[in-house]
Amino acid sequence: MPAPTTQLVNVRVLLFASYADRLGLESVRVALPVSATVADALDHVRSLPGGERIPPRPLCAVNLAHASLGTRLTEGDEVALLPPMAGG
Amino acid sequence: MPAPTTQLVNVRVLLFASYADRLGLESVRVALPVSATVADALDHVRSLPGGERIPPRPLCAVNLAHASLGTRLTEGDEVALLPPMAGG
Amino acid sequence: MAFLSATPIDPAGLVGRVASPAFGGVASFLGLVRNHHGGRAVSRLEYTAYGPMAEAECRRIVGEAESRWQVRVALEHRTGALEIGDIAVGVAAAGAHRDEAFSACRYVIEEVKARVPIWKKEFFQDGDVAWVDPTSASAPHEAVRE
Amino acid sequence: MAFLSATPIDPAGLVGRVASPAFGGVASFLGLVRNHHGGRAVSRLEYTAYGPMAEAECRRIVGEAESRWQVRVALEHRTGALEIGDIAVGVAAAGAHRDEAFSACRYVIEEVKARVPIWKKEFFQDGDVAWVDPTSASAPHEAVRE
Repeated sequence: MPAPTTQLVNVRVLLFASYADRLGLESVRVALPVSATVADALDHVRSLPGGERIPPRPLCAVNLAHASLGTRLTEGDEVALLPPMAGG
Repeated sequence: MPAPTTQLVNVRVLLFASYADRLGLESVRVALPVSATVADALDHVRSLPGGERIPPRPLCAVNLAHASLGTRLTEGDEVALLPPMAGG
Repeated sequence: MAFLSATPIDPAGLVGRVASPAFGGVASFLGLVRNHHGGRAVSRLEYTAYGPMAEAECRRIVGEAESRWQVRVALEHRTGALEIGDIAVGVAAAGAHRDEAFSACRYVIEEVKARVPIWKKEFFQDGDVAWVDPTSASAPHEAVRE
Repeated sequence: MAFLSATPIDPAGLVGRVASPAFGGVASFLGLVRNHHGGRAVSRLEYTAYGPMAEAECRRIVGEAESRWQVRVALEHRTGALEIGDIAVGVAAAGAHRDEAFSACRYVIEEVKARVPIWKKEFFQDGDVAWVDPTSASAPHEAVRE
């Protein structure tokens, strides 16, 4: 079956640790316009109840690698919003 | 018994590793004039057979601590001539 | 090889994985769970990770160290519940020279702290529970229950 | 506590001697017997020390590190015959912060190499035997039998 032609990109946004606690969410599915960026996915999450408690410029990742807010998203991307890390 | 009055200080000079090999000696007793220094003890050792193969300014120790060639010696001191160290 | 471990880290095992007859020096670092933080008594803690990314990021960091210096690096980070004194993270770097071993070891632990998505929830003796935020100097913790 | 040891060094034992619930980081260094030196294959080696001075100097070095940084330091150096891969020297430094632990560990190993009267005789696979002279760049070894 060919991939459906669409004007939207579907991505999954993961939240962790304090961010997950603040929204009571660990994962959100978001449909964004083509040419959307990480910043657009973030805007969506920050519009959810409790979302204002995510900082305006958190650390972000796309597909398991650090990414900037300007990174373009494509269908199926896994976006992650990362609180300040505390490993080690 | 009071310490004997003497015009000499008796010291022991220890040699290690390559220095001991070069002289075929690990320890030498030396009687030096009062106010003698480590340099005087070294001069004595370097005057022994094979002693010219001890460098003119080796690392030295007196009584288990690093010392300079100018260190004054007193009766019973243990002087050591130390080849380049290779610990670690 | 997994970099995240739900079971205790064995420091001798880390060293054994990098030691080789060609390498003269092994520098290592162990991060232990301290009994205090910000002047308050800690009783235990929990590490949670974004697992697949943490694995990928650890692999990248080790690869960077091994291409920048002539070293072999082992890295392991705990997840889950830890007690005081437990090893939270272990790094071992073997090199032909100690300078490289130290540099690589230090690089890896600094990059792990900066880049690997792992979070720490501290349980204080007074009953408080808080996520550790190393970037917040004035308020080192964010209370979990606000 | 003796700093020189005629029996194998146990890295876990070194770490255990310095680790404490107040300290968050342990940096350590192990110096291993390499199978080569100056491009030649080494089969084994022997360490000889000026024992009483080596003990005194190690004690001074550890004391210096412990007063300069907030750390606890363990140090052990082998004497006698060692095989390839054996641990020749081990240093562990525990501190409240990793910066101090790394600095102290590095300080101790550098000072040990510079100041502690220990000498190393290398037995090469080709049958040569030589005292190691780290200060001699052009001729790293002095043949024992000249």
